[in-house]
Amino acid sequence: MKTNQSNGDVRIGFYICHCGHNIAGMVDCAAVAQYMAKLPGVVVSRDYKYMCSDPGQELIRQDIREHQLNRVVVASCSPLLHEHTFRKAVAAGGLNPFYFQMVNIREHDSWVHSDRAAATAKAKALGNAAVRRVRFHRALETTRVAIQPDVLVVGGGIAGIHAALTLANAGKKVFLVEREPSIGGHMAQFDKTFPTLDCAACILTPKMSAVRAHENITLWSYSEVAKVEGYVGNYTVTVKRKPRYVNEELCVGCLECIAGCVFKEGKFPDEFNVGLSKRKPIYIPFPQAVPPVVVIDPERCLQVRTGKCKKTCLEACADRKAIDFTQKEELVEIKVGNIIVATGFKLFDAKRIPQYGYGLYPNVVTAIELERLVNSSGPTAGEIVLRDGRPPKSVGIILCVGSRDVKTNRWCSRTCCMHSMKLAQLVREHTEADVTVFYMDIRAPGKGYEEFYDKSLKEGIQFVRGRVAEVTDWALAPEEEGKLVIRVEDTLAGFVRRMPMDMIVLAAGMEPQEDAQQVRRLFNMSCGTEGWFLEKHPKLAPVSTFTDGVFIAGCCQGPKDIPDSVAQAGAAAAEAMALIDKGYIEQEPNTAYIVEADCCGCKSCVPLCPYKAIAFEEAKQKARINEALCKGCGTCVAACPSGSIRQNLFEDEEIFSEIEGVLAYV
Amino acid sequence: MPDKPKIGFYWCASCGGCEEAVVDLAEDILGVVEAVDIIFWPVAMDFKKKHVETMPDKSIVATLLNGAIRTSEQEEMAHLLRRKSQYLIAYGACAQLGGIPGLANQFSREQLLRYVYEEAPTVVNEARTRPQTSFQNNGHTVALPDFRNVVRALDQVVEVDFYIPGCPPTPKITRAAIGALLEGKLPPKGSVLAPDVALCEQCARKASKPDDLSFKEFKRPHQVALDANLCLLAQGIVCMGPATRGGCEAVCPAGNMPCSGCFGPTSRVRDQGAKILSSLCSNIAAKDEKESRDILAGIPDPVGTFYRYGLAKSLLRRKVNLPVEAAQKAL
Amino acid sequence: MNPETTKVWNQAASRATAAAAAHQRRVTIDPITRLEGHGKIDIFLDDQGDVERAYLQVPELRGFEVFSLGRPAEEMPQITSRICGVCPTAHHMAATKALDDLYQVEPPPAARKIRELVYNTFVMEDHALHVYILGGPDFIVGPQAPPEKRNVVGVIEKVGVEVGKKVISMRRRLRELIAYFGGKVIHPVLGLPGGVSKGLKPEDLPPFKELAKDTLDFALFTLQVFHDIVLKNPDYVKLIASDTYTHRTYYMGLVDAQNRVNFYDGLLRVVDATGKEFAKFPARQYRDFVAEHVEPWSYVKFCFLKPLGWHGFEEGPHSSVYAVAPLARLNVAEGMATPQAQKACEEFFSTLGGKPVHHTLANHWARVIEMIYAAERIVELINDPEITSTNLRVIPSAKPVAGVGVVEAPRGTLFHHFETDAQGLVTKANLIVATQNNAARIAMSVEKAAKGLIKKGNVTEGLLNMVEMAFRAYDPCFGCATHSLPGHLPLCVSIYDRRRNLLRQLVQPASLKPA
Amino acid sequence: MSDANWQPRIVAFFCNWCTYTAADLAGVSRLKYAPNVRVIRLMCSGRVDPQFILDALAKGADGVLIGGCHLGDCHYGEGNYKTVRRFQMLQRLLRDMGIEDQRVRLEWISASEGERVKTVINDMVEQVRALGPLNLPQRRQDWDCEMTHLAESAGESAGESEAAEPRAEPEAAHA
Repeated sequence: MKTNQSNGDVRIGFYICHCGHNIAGMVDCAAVAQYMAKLPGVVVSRDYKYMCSDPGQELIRQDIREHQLNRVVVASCSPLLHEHTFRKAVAAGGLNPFYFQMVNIREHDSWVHSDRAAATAKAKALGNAAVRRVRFHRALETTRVAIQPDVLVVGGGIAGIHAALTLANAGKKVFLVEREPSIGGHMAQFDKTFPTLDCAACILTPKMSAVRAHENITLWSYSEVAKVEGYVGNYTVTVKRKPRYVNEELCVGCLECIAGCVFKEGKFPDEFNVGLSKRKPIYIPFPQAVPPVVVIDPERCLQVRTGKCKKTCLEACADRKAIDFTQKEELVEIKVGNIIVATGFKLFDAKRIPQYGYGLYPNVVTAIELERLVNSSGPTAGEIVLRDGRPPKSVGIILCVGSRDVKTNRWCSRTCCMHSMKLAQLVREHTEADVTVFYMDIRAPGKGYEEFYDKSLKEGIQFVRGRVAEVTDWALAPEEEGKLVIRVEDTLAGFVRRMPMDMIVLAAGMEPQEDAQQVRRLFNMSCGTEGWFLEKHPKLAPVSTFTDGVFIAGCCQGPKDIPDSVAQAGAAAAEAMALIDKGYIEQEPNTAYIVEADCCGCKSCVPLCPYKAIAFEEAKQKARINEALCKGCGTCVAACPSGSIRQNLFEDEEIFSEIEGVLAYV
Repeated sequence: MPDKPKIGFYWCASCGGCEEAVVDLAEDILGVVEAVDIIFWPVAMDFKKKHVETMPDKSIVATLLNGAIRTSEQEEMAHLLRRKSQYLIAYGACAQLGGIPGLANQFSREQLLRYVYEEAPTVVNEARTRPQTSFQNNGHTVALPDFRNVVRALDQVVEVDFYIPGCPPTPKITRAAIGALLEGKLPPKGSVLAPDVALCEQCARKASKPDDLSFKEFKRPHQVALDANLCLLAQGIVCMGPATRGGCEAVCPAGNMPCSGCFGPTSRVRDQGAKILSSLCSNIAAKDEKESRDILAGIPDPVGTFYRYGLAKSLLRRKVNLPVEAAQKAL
Repeated sequence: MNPETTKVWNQAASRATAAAAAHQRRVTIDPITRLEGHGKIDIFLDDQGDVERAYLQVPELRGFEVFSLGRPAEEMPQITSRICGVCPTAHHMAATKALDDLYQVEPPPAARKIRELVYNTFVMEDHALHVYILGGPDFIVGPQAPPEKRNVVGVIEKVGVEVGKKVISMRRRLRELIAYFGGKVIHPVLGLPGGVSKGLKPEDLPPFKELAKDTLDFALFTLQVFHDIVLKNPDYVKLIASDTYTHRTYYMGLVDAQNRVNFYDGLLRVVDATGKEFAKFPARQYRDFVAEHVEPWSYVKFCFLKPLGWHGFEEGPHSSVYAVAPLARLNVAEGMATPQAQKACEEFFSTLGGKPVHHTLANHWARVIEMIYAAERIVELINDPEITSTNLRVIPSAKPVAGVGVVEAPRGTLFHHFETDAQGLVTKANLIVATQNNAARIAMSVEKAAKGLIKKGNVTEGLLNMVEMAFRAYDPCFGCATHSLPGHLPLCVSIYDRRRNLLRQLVQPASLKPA
Repeated sequence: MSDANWQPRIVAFFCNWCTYTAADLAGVSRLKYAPNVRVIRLMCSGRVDPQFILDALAKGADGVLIGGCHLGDCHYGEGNYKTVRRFQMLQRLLRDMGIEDQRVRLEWISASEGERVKTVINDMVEQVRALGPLNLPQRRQDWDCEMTHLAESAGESAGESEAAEPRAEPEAAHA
């Protein structure tokens, strides 16, 4: 199966990179270079400290000129990292960049082995394979595809909001899709934010209304992404818009319909107040909701459920006629070039740790519940009270509930320490209660955070170091009567303590969203085992994913606080803009193609293509691949029974020669 | 006929079908017979091995050899004829690919001998007598040749210049090949002298093949009434056509039976069986692993189905864990 | 000769060369094999220089019974046809019938008739080849004629160019009919358990009717030729009856319900040397009657009658050796199923002194009679209105266990026996083929010829012709006989003296060079 | 190579998006695993032509590992479904040809499962080590030594039959 490309005078330059000590530490680079020098076709074989450095690249350029190299192989790190760098260098040397092959001897060799001889042998084998393979390489051209400038932002939390605004302000059209009736996310539920203690609403609300007001932003709340097709620069997204039975354009948010509802009192747990208050079937999520319009809960509304209701809401709405029971779910299709996923997190369910008594003892509450209690627009208008209405005299806050715990979640949720200290201070503000914080380690790494910790100490908040064993109402001493007792080993004092409390607050950690897996599939992203969306590179590409044109921001990527989420959102927006403003993307020329003379027209390949790139031409009675649609997976190539489909960059003879190569060195 | 090009025919382990194929061609190669000097055709004329040995090397223009290689003597002749011929041409599936006898590469020689001479239902052989390479009986010594552990295609024994495929090759491609030979219009060395496009192109049923054959089940020819016009794959019948070199004009589908692959793969394929496997499996409808496994159970004998003719020339060549036994000992 | 004649003469000659080539390979004397392998006869002389022992040997294994294991049974007709490319149709048909038995299905009438049509066509074509090109020359040209004349060329000289033309075109047209149904004539694919894969379109019928008519004329013409040249020559008749070519053995063959010859189906009948019925059994019971004996000096297995046990290469009352093929078929049958053949058959026995005929060379005559029968069957079948029916298959439903199929190949009875698992994958295979049934008798003929002709160490070229005639009469297909062996038995005769030194080696001079 | 210092040689075909990236992650995380595996990068496990697997075994691999995205996660939608179906059949074929199941493995390893790369490779290397060398090139020589003396007697190099291996076969022109 020889082909012309393999013939002719092949002059290969081989370069092995020390990567400082990273490779040279485990692989005898000099020995590899000597071995490669003896292989047929190799004209130059060098080892060098840092091939990716300018002098390293210059070395390649020189050799191409001086030794008339027509093939280049570099053994260094992963091609996913530096293939482009070296292709550029090869091009700069006057060669077609695809006469280049990269060998991964760092991630796949020096970093993962501890036997220097074996690692060196492996490097030789991989190098041998690349040298054999590169003979068959051919000159290829990258193709450019125009980018659709609009952007889709998924998730209307602070991250999504910030990303949307950043892009919109830069003049990009943005679609912001939020599943809940209002944007705002978790931040909207907060009373104040650490460490500055400025009011969450005061800083968030303006951004929310800015979103609504912005000419470049199309806001679709109460909507979900149903389908994503296409590829970077050209995604086709189907958005499902759930019926809210209220016409957003006509509703002015006067809320009279709520008063008019046949339900005289709120009857159903209010999501925004995490069930601490009740709402009616027609309601507004919270006063500053954006869009500021009511929504009808289809599960609760008599009319929607049974069709039998006096529909007093309609009278209340009167001639505004905003309420519309005929609304149906609709699917809207949009075309965007980039997607920013900011779908956030969900709180750990404290019930999963029964010994803390959440759901069993009414006065055991979660941090977010306390957050609503202290909030002036909350269910108690800002009064911190026990279930029986008395103000608490003692409050215990338990940290790491569902974090740093092998039994639940291993990770640190990063915000609970600061969040709890903030709550502690707020409790002190609003009540005379003593506050005790039960912690394992106080983590206050952010700017002004440590100072905030000091402040908490100064304000007389007690800190007990130790993981709480249990919360019980079983009084052993008179002073414990009618109280909740925390049993904890004080690891500083070194003995087990029983501490009676009126109210206990559980700082529940963060978890990936329930549907993180579905969302990941939807956008073709990867997930860590724990379910946080995976960034392309933990350091160098923290907001990119393995799918070009899809970026991540906020807590969907992992627990973080508001400033970090906002920073990521900005970064994601910038990444998207970089692509948009370039105007096109270069496609790797790894497309498959059919040699017409060879094809027998058996059609075996036609149904295999996920992109419908293969068509059967009735006229010629042969199959043809539309290379513009081909994404280069190579499935059809492997499946062609007569070997008549080939693939650029992954030709059969290239892979066969690699196989030969990796086995050639024993 | 001194100035005419010298041509030779020889056979090894084959069924005689290739010889018959040449016979069926007799009238057509009449011109050939007159244009060349057939210096040997053992089945037809007498010639002594000595004669061949005394010929100058490469003095025979071309030797067409059919049959697989299983005995020392066949190897010996292959080497001799290789030396004496400018072109050595593997004629027919057995010489090109090992052919159906190559299926024996799934079994050891001992298995063969034991079954044939001891276990076969009709054998009466309490003494467990076995044919011996050298047998002596009150002073008479009679010898039989040793036969090899492995069935080989011709090019696994000697270098081959060209291949004429088929079981047997059709008159048309034989004629074309001999024509090309005489007119000196030969393709590059190592070529198979037949079209390099898979069979579907020549199949009368091609038009009836659907764009999407997602297999929901595989059927065996005896299990269904076969539609004489519809693509056999579309009927769930395993047809080797897509993975098989064209040239026979799809005679088996014309007989309303599937192609079994005797022309071997195209030049772009190294392992015919692997390729048809890849193509068939890729086109299975079921997503569920259990389901697809059940569908594949409809092909009960992958080796015999995908490597009917090509086992000896496949990438694996022979069942890998078979022993290599020494020649049968003399009694 | 005029140019026209010369041309046809050349054509015929070259065609014959090729044809003979394919067929004769199994009997041609091939000096290449002087060293090892191939078929050879080793003759050992005693102190007086008389023959002490002659060994007929065949080499090497292909192992069809073994590498059929694990294969789907329905592939057997395709796979086993590769046992022999000269009579693939016989193996294809035997295996197909074994599948009917395996799946307990009876093919629809049309399918059965198509099989019979194809099969008789094959027998006709194969017999014609032997009569005119392989065996025939011995008589038509004459055994005393120089070897280079004893071939189709000589035949044509004797009977004229027209015959050459006839033989050529008949053979081609008959093979075209097989190809019509089988996809290809060499290794056809029509056979399926419970039917055939392809039917006969009414519009395609006329040329075949034409063919059938011509075939019968040709068969009758052949009988005429045989009459004129052989039977009118008392020397030939004496030769046929001579003791050198006579063995008193058992005979086996297929017969129909009326004990008449049938190639495709029926019961197996065995008669003893006196012509008395020894056994009559269905194919499924073949194991009770047929057994194989192994000799250390040949790869071929020698069949004998199981109830009698192996008594060595014995003829006469103690023999357990039986013969198959045309002569045997006529011996076991009480007649022919078609009028013209029946007539010829009666003449055959009356001329040769009644049943059973033990003269090996009578096979040639019997073969001609079978040609007539085959031709008459072809005419009957092609004119049967049902032959164009489209009801060609019965889809098997029974659980496969074991199946045995038998047909009468041109060279004799052919057994295919397969056992399978519930999936229909072969777990055991056994194949007993025509020439294997004859193997013992052939070996005897060879030794007898040798002993009869070699006296006092005096070996002549004539010996070879005679030995070769003994061979040719059986029309042995060692391609088949050696289904576990390679497809040919060229012959090389080596004579050793009592000190086991090679006295001389006899080689058939080239007899079939293109003109 | 004598059995004494024999080391299993495994050829791996990893898809670019999941398993190859996971192997990179294993590297970045400095996980240590057996050095017996040589990775060949393909865009998708769907590109793994069964010929590659047979060829690797034929050329001396003691095992072959195919790594792809989990079902449902294929970067190209369904490439890995094609892979698993081919694999099911190929495994039966290999069994019939005397090659143990453990020598050819198909594993789904997502980009984040660097740890899994380590465990799978270590596990497979041990399994193959337990099975011992496959070393088909050597077995071939053993098979063919029964005829080498003929090549010599015919005054030819044994390499000649090698030269006739299909990889030396040039593109055939149409007849």
